[in-house]
Amino acid sequence: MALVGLDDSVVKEMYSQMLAARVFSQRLFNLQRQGRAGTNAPVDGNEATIVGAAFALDPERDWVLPQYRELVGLERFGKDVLDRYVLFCIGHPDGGHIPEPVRVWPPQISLATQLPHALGMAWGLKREAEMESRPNESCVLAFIGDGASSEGDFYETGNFAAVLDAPLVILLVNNGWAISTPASSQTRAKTFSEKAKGFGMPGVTVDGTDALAVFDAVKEARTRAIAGAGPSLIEAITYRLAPHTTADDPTRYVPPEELAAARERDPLTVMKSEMERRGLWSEDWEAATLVQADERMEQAVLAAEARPLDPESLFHHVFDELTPRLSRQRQNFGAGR
Amino acid sequence: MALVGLDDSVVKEMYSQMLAARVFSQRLFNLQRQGRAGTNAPVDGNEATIVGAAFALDPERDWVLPQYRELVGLERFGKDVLDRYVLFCIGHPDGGHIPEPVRVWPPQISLATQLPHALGMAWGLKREAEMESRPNESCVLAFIGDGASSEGDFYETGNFAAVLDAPLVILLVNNGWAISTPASSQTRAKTFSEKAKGFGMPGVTVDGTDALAVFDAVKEARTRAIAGAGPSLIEAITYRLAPHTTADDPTRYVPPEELAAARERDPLTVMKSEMERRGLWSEDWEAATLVQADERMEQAVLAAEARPLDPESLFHHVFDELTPRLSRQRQNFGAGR
Amino acid sequence: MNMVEAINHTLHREMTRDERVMVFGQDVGVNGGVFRATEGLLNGFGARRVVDTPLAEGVIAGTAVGLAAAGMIPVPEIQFLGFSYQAYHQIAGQVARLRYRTRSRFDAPITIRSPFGGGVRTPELHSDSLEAQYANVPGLKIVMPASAADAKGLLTTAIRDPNPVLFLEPLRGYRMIKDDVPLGEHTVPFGQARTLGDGADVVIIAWSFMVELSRRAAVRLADQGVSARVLDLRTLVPLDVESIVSAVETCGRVVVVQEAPETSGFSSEVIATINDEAFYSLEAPVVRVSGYDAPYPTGMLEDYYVPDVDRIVAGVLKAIGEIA
Amino acid sequence: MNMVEAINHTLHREMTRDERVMVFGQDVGVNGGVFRATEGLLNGFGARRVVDTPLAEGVIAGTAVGLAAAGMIPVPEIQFLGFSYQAYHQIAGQVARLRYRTRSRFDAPITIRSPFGGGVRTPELHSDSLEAQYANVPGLKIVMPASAADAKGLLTTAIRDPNPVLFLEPLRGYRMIKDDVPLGEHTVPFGQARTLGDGADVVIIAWSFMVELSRRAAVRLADQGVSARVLDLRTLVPLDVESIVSAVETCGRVVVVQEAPETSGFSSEVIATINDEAFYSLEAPVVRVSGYDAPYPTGMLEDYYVPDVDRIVAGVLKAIGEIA
Ligand SMILES: Cc1ncc(C[n+]2csc(CCOP(=O)(O)OP(=O)(O)O)c2C)c(N)n1
Ligand SMILES: Cc1ncc(C[n+]2csc(CCOP(=O)(O)OP(=O)(O)O)c2C)c(N)n1
Ligand SMILES: [Mg+2]
Ligand SMILES: [Mg+2]
Repeated sequence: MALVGLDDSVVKEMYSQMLAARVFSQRLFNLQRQGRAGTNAPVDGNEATIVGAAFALDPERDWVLPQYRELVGLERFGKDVLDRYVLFCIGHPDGGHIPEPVRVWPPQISLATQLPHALGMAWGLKREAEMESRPNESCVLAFIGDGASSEGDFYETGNFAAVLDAPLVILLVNNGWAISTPASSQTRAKTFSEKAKGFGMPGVTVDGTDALAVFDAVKEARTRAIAGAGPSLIEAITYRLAPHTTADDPTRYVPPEELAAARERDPLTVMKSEMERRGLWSEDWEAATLVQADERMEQAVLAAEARPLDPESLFHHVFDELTPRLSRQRQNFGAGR
Repeated sequence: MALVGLDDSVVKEMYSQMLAARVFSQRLFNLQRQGRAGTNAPVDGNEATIVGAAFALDPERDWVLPQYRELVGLERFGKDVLDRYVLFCIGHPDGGHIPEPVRVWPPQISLATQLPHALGMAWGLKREAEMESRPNESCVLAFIGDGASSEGDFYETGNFAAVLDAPLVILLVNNGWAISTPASSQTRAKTFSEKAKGFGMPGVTVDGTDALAVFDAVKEARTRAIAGAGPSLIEAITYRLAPHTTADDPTRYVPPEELAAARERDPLTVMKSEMERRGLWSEDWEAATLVQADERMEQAVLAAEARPLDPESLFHHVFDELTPRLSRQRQNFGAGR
Repeated sequence: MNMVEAINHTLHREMTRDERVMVFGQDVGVNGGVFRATEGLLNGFGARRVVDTPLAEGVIAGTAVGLAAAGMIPVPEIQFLGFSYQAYHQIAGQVARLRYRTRSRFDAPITIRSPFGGGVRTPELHSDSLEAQYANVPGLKIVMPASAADAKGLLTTAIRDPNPVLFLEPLRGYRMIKDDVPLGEHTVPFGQARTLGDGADVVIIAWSFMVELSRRAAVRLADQGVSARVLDLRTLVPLDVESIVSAVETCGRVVVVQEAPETSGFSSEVIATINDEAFYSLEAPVVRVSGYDAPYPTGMLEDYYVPDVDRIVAGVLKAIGEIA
Repeated sequence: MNMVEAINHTLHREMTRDERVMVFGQDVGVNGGVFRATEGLLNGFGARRVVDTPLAEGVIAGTAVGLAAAGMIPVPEIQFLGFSYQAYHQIAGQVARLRYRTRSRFDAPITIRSPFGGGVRTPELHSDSLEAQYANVPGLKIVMPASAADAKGLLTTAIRDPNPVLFLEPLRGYRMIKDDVPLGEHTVPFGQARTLGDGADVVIIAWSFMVELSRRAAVRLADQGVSARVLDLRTLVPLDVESIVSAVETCGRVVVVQEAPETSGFSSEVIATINDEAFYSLEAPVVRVSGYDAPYPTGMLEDYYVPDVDRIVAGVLKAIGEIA
């Protein structure tokens, strides 16, 4: 456990958001089982990494580009993140719309494609500051999985980001698996953070089950980014404690001993120890926090399910205005039904 | 200059092929100026790297996948390499066909795409040996430029090659430039060979103006590859002594001092010193070698220019047999002219 | 047998037949593929022929080129067709050209398998029908079976073909499409469409899962007194122009159904081909029933997006002049 | 002014007008672009707005998405359209969908410029006409000017458009196409085709450099007593259906010319559109004049491959029934 001078109140808040993330995620998993949500990817095991990172950022200045597992842990960036993510999971198109001023992008399904976007944003923020003749105070953090790091987009981005000295933090969540492919079959690099050497940027590996360790690493990378000293790569080692998604059956490939061992390092347990060490934890408090999270989620689900759906919205958002062909298609829409 | 126990005869042969490569390349450059050849990319500066590598390989067992600058230096793999390359430069479709049994691929224009191909071949050769229950004795060497190394294909290949323990040697020719982009704008990695760390394979940087240094490095990588110990990345540092291609005007961007300094390390001069040190060099011998190369090229050009062209071959080689649509197109071919 | 079983069965057979056949891609080994299309192959043929690759489509497709040149028969899987975008430079630029650029020094017996298509509430880029984005690429054959038996017959042909084949499998059909699959040797030649029914009022031209919907539409239309036949193209490249022409000559009225967005979809090529070869047999404009010119939508909207039996029936009624 | 000058001039103007406009790509800075399209921009606007990138098309296109989301107006260059293959996952999968997937939270005022097309003896993948490989991708506008004045007018519109535009520049036209370019403010709206001539026997529909060849064919045909008009589509998406319909109504006979391979090229969409909207005005099948279904060939064969004036003339004669 890293020794950082974080206030008790912050640690408590972090833990409660980690607990909440687990609750949200499990609720979504169950919703899928009930046929009320589509395929979704549980967060179990990554809570410390996501929440630790979120707390190291400034939600009013920084941006987060998730892969797809992180939205339940980004409550700190605004209530809309979860509300929209629930919409996303039930297949509502508004799930892609995280409204202003929340600085979080919707989930990205096409792996690693968010990295060039994150770099573009980082570049754009820096450029905006230049245009306004002020120092840049924002960075962009992008999540990426161990599996997704094999995509060209990861490498192309890392390389270009360093060349641009872009205020970018790449947070690579190594949860040991990419569906059924273990990290050991994904690369022979000693660590995933070694890949930073090929970009010419700092790379560190941290214990991703330890929120405070992640907090420290992201804080440092953020400082560097904003100072104009360029991007960083952080590898957070976690373990996927749940199936890849609701559609997956990990008993086909995950060695049970390995999973059992990983459960010992459940990030919630790790953080609970820290809470206890600080004398912050009590059974009642935890129970209340869980109930709160449950209620929060209940509301999000009910709101999502009650949200009206406009089938014609199919045609909107392709362009800012309908082309004549889209107009014609919209006109004929529903003609056959 | 590396101290390797190469026979004088081999060193002499290497030097004469380096001289020849320069001659071939300059002839092609001039042919373009005369309107007898299309855009082509001179070799000047890379001779030591190409010839050094070629001599470290076994032309009857190993394969070479070039980028596009290397064909003039691969005479050791067979006469067809140059003959077909001349066809390639004059735009004859047969330029893409390097016949059996020559183990060299035609130039690749789409940068870095040859690396996955090289990996596939390396994988296939290994698999073939397995199928025949014999040890693998072949490796594949792929050339790639400093610029092309920024493409996703480079990284995806390096990463997968290491995972497969494939008998692959990636020879990255860092000639300082990618058209007008200096290597320093291409990456912030300390060296290009650092990128090997992200793959988990050995990476070395050698003086690419020193044929014997390149020979040593490739020999070692080949031994490793064939022993089943996996791929390697070799960065050879050279300097582009000529324009990028016949279509380029480097005076717009190359600092003249830099070019002048690089000329001091012309690989031909470096090798000539080694020849002299060994007492192998004489003015007559060099003059005769140059004349020979010139004649060799003259023949290649005349043969290429005399080679018949079958316009209908446009339709062949799309598939092994014409589809009905291609048949129809071929039938109508020439109808309008 | 359902379609995914037919595919699995065929892969087993072809790997048994020829030890040069190799299957590789994401999760094809231990996991047997996310849809179990490659189930049992790892056990049956070992980790040297059935390989779980890193997560990088470009190098999956690209190594196929080199493997082919080295004499192997690569059958890579792209987990979802939408992620073939990451390999587009290798598929369209290299796989499709290996033979051409080397003037047949190298054969390219590559079969790229990939599921696609809607109806199963997947996240973005899992459902997109991208056949038209490959159809203009010379050098690729495009195969899109609509029945389990055809999946076997066409996949067998694909793997044995010395040319590159994009073999596209309808996600929705994997378990829903079930029919009799011959257990022994069974090949279906490329470029021969399949006719369902002998209706003569109108021909509905379709491929992949849209054939199933068109068949259902034809049943419903029969109740309404309209006799429709369905022409299942089976392969888009090569295209069975003769069967198209003869169906147009017989019926005079044509509907083309595709899941993909309308503009520049493969339907347009079918219409252009009819224009070229059977223009004077047309009694009315060909009717297109397509997805809309919008990206494939999220789950709650997909039923509004993908053509369904209602829309096909409406298209047919329009083609025969019963509705405007 | 020739076309590349018109483009350069427009980039200067738009960068002056709005400091959010950024130009980046391979060799666009010091070198001014391999065809000098970006000449002088680095000097004029500095290294923060005109950026030589590493050699990686995927991240060039991909950063445009993020720059747009951050409020910039990215105008990336892909050095040759054939290398947009390396960026296809970003262009087709991301650039085209930014607005859709975020439900318009982010505008995508991205203009991707890229030269393409044959006639100048380039090596492989430098000459390929790939517009049809983008036309089925919803969310992209596709702009293909045929004159220098249009290059200016359309590029200005593209840069100011809050939607992604693929702006394709004919290599062969860069210096060969010369016409009067208005020096002041000049925009050309998307979706409005341009008619050349008022011939009424036949309409030749074309885009980009094929317009120039079609114009020459029309001149030659006039000598033979055939009065042809040329319809320059200018933008494929959005498509000017009205102008197509009205030309078909006037002429009754149609030839569509494209450089790309025939199968599933954009011509097919033009024909399908005519089928949809003007079927009864057709007096004969539309004639396609296209490249062949083979990869773009090497230099010595390209004149046999790319449509030329002879082939267009032959196509017209076929359309009007003068040859089989
Ligand atoms: C480009 C692309 N290829 C394949 C997939 C299918 N896919 C979805 S998740 C996944 C594994 C991702 O693993 P990792 O990046 O480690 O993230 P994790 O799921 O472990 O968080 C795969 C292969 C995809 N979504 N995108
Ligand atoms: C995928 C791709 N992008 C862009 C180009 C255009 N191009 C041709 S050569 C070149 C520079 C290559 O530099 P490098 O790899 O260092 O090789 P060098 O020419 O220096 O030998 C570029 C950008 C290309 N051929 N392929
Ligand atoms: Mg993972
Ligand atoms: Mg270079």
